[in-house]
Amino acid sequence: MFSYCSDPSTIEGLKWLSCYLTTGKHISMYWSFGTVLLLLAITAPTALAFGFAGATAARSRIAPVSWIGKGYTAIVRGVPDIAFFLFFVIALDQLFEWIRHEVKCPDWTDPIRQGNDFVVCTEAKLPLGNAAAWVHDTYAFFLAVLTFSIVFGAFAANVLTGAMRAVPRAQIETGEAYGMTERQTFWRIMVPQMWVYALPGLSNLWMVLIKATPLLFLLGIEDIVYWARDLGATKTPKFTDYPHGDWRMWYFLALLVFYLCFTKLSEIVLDRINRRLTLGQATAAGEAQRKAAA
Amino acid sequence: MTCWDVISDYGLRSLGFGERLLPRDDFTICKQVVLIGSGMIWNVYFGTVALLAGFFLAVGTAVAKASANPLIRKPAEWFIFVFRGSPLFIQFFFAYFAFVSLKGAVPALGGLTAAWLGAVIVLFLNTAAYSAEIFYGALMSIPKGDIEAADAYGMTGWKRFRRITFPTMMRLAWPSYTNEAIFLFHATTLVFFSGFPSRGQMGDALYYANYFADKTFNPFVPYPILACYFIILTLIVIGIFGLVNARLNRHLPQQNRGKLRLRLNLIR
Amino acid sequence: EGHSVVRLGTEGAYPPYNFINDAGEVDGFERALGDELCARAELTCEWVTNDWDSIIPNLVSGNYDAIIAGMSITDERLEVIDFTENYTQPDPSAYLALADADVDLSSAVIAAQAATIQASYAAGEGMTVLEFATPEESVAAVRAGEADAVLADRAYLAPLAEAEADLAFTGENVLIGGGVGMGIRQSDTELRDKFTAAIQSMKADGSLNALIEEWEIGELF
Amino acid sequence: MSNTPVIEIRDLHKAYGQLEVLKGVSISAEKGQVISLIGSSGSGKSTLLRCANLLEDSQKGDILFSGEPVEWKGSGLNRRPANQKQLLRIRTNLSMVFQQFNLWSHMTILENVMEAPITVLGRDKSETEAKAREYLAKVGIGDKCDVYPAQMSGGQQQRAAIARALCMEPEALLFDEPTSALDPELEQEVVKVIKGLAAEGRTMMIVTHDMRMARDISDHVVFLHQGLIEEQGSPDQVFGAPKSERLQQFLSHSVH
Amino acid sequence: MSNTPVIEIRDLHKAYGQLEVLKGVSISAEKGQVISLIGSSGSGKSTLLRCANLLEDSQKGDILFSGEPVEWKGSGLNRRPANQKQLLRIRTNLSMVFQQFNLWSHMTILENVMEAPITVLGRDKSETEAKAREYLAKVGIGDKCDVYPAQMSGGQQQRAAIARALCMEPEALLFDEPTSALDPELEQEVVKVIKGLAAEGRTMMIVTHDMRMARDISDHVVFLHQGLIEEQGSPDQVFGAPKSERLQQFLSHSVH
Ligand SMILES: Nc1ncnc2c1ncn2[C@@H]1O[C@H](COP(=O)(O)OP(=O)(O)OP(=O)(O)O)[C@@H](O)[C@H]1O
Ligand SMILES: Nc1ncnc2c1ncn2[C@@H]1O[C@H](COP(=O)(O)OP(=O)(O)OP(=O)(O)O)[C@@H](O)[C@H]1O
Ligand SMILES: [Mg+2]
Ligand SMILES: [Mg+2]
Repeated sequence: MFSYCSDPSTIEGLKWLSCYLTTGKHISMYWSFGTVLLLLAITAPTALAFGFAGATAARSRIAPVSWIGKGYTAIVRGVPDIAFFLFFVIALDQLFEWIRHEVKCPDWTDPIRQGNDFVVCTEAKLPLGNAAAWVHDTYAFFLAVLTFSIVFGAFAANVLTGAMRAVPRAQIETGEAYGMTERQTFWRIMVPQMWVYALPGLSNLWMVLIKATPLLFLLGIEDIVYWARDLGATKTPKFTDYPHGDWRMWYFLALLVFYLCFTKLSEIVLDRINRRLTLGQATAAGEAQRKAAA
Repeated sequence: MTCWDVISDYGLRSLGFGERLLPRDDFTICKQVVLIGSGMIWNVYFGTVALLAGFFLAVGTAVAKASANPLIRKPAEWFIFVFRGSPLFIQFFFAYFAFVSLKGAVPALGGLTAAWLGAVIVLFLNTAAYSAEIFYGALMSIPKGDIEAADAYGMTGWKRFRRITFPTMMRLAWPSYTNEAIFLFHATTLVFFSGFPSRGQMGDALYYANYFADKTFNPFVPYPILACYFIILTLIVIGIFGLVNARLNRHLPQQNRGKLRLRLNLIR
Repeated sequence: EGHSVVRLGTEGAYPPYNFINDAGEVDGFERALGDELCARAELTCEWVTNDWDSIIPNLVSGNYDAIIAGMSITDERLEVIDFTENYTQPDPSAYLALADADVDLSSAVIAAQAATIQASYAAGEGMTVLEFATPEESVAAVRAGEADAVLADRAYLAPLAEAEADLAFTGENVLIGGGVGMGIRQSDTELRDKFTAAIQSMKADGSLNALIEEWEIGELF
Repeated sequence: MSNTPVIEIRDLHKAYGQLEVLKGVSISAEKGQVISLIGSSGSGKSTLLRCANLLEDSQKGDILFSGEPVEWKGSGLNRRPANQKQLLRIRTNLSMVFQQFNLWSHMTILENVMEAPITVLGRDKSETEAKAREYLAKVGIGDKCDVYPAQMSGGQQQRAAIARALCMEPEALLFDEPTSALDPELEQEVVKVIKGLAAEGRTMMIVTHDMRMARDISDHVVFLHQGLIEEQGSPDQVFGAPKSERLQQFLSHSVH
Repeated sequence: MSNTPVIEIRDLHKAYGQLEVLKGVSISAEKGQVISLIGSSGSGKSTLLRCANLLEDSQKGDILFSGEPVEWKGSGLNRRPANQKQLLRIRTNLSMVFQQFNLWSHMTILENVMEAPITVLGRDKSETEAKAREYLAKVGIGDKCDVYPAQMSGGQQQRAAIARALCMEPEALLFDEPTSALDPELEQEVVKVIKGLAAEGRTMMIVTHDMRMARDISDHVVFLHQGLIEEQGSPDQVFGAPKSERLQQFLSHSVH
């Protein structure tokens, strides 16, 4: 990075550190912070959408739709995220390729499964075999986001279902009494009121989601923990210009600080949202109305 | 080798009983199911102990966080913040590191570096922090009228807490707390995956699933088996928590309760 | 052309075979080898890193076309994938312990990376195995006195033994794995043959031995 | 046509679990009629109104609106309204003021009043706002438009609930103790409003504990006792010459 | 001693944010006295009772119980009771019936009534149960002991709330519209109960909209208007010969 870094063995102290911390590998690590933040930024709304769809489906009058909603929450919520990540992404990827294969190569006669191998026609590969590296990375990232969203969507669905149920019956009933359709009571009364009840659960979920990002490396994304492990491991002079002992401790400490800061920031934002939601309801009395105790 | 033999050989392998060696060839579905199931003993153990112990610490911490006295409130806030704000595996990393150094200084504390004690302590603190935040949130949203009536009748402190605040707090927190319990059981898979070493090839369900995935190179058998076990475990957790929930909500008008029961039936 | 770009999957955390260098690129013995093989086979190659646990499932699923990650050729693996001809000799494993310790290997607590051939070997020998998620942690356990010795590939341990005075090899080397080869999908015989031919040509002109010597991998051909 | 009752209830039965609350009640209200329901606490007055609005499912008996009977499916404890369209049509022509007010807690008072006319009847927004403000002023809380329900006194909430029902301008209105939290002055205001509505030809059923008000405003008074109609008739009959012993006793406590 | 008022409020000020609700109210209630608070909706009656019970912090003025002034710390918007022990002592001697009842929803009615005597006063359990059942029977809901509040009608809930207050057997009681949801018959019952309590020497402050009841039971009537006491005096004075124009107008609507 800096001009004086050309021969690291001759420099010491802060200068050495400045060179060390700006190696290409470290830069990759810094980028991976961005990857994690981007993943969170995309996953959170997507998971919320999945959750909303799941919760809405679960309370549907039409039995099969309701089963799908309930099945989705029950099954996905039942599986530890690690176990899910260890086989689901590959399955998802194969599913997409299989669909493309059916569409793009209808004349293909060879079986898709050849022994252990999963073989689709070249045009069906996702991304195409000769696509640029960034396309592959983006696709992997997209799969990761999708997987995270499916998993956390199930939990969000659970929280939202609970919140919908927590809206006092009397409030919905009144809407019905005024001739609102089910749709109208849902969108005009239930949905605006449920956020107050959902927010604590969703905040908790957001915290858990932040804490789940270290599992990204299982999905083939090089995340901050991957780099911290790698960079912190003992480095012998043979393979690096910057040999050092077992420094994982320091790298993990840095991660700890990052996560704590990010959590703090989240808490501030969530607190603000909460204050806005309870505006005017803060002093509510009775079973329905709640208030942040003074 | 019939499946019965497999069960007697490997059913308690995760605790060190039965066959000394793990299967090396002929990875039948039966073997995978039995051995992964054997590993579930650890997951259940970690989860149950941490959850039960964590509950009490969580209630205490939640109340402390709601305290007006900063000497009580601040430590509770920091405890929740640190354990809720950092990923579990970083907690495992530092805990293991600390336990190893502690063992060097005080040999009597040797058990801490073993998963059965060390990991349980970390999980216990972790779930206590998350649950405390949930309970605190519930504490904050107890209907004003309930507290007011208690105040008006001169109920304070422990009395008001035990009779009015606590039952309502539990009722409000229960759905989220159920989620937390599920998360905790899921988190137990991290113990051997990125936390503590497994000794003598005794490990949890994920350890054995991983073993089979590594031997057969086919993730589509062992991990779904693991998933099934966890779905069953989760349903049991949901079932037990659902019973408690029904009890906590027994005062709600009939039709609402009916709905809840119906839902649980469907999931079961 | 189906193989207009051949994607090579590696782990990137196992020096000297493969690791990420200071610049953040894949480096090591296999990087040099792989680039040379691709040149000889007239293929355009691209490097991909992947977690060790899912490195084979991702190959058979078609996410890359070859594994070149210090993977020993074993019967178990051969049931699922094909290998090219081996490009190293069977790879010895070794025990590393504290330099001043007097370790009785038959009763010792041995640290190893979870789900490796070394871990199951030690378990098979009746030793008490402590399994860690990463090789780094298993070495750290020896430093901390949690384990008496660590069993791992000698090529991985050698630089550590060299760099740290308080660590030293103990006991005999053990031959667990076969030689290392490139893993290829079973349906992809064409690619396997191309790489095997390239490896043979490198063996023949001695350039493979030169690489093995340069990276201190082990025995020469 | 004018002889068809706007609301007609025939032999209605309703039970909560084991507890039989309504044991066969028949009432009919013609256009422009004001019917008062009186009776002691727990006699089933609120339940009757809620059944009339189809908020509670009844187990037996018929409910007719302008001669059109509510269609049912199932029977006994499983009886439900069968026709969603019909249900909606009925409810838009029927507004209710709840005993516990049930204002929507996430909306300001003005929003509470404007909500149903706009979303259900599809009325024009600015027109509705003007009308809502007018009704709120009419019940004396024109200055509380932008306040949330939780920040109002009991009587203010009750008046907001009345304004909300009025703003729907429905054919028929159901009031559950609409003046319980109001002082006599405001009560008179509400009585005036109700009389005005009756003059406009709107039909009303009013649950009340205030015998003076019942006498004042109703065309017909129904005395409910333990789930049955014990006595009914014109106010003069009911209050002036009660026949049943139970009603005599009930009335003996209120002075007029 | 008997001349020291049991509850004395001096120049009390209270505002919600910008809204000044009480602008300097003074009331004193001697032992065995029944004081009625009347006034239009939103005039601050509930707020006054809540301040008297120290549920709301007031910004200025004193509150004394049996001559003992409440100790404050801070001033203005930050004024809070300073002495927790004192607060408790006061509240155990003072029971309140809320306008919205505030029954504990997770307890049955019997449990609601038994709760405070047992946990706060440390009374014997079986004795309290007997007493609780007695009070519940007194207000006419002896058969609803094991029912949860959500399963009761409005009037039943209100009576349960009254029974809960009575079972504490406190020196003084605060009632916020205790008969709003009750029919005239039950109202008479409650009036009887209140008179009995007064005869036992208990002090009471009652917010009510029912002028007949106010006239019937009170020793002293206070008319609150826009946060100030507009007029006060004996029932005969206040109802028979109201001086202020505002009160005359207020009363003109109720017939006696
Ligand atoms: N929590 C609150 N926040 C803001 N304003 C409030 C709050 N509670 C009451 N107010 C306002 O204070 C005023 C007095 O309210 P209060 O409840 O004391 O009236 P009240 O005399 O009891 O009336 P009612 O007879 O209708 O019960 C009202 O204008 C009301 O809007
Ligand atoms: N959700 C419910 N579950 C069970 N019982 C109920 C429920 N709601 C009401 N009840 C019972 O039904 C009976 C009638 O109640 P309802 O509310 O109709 O009485 P009401 O005539 O309106 O009395 P009030 O004048 O006190 O409001 C009461 O005995 C009550 O306990
Ligand atoms: Mg009622
Ligand atoms: Mg009031």
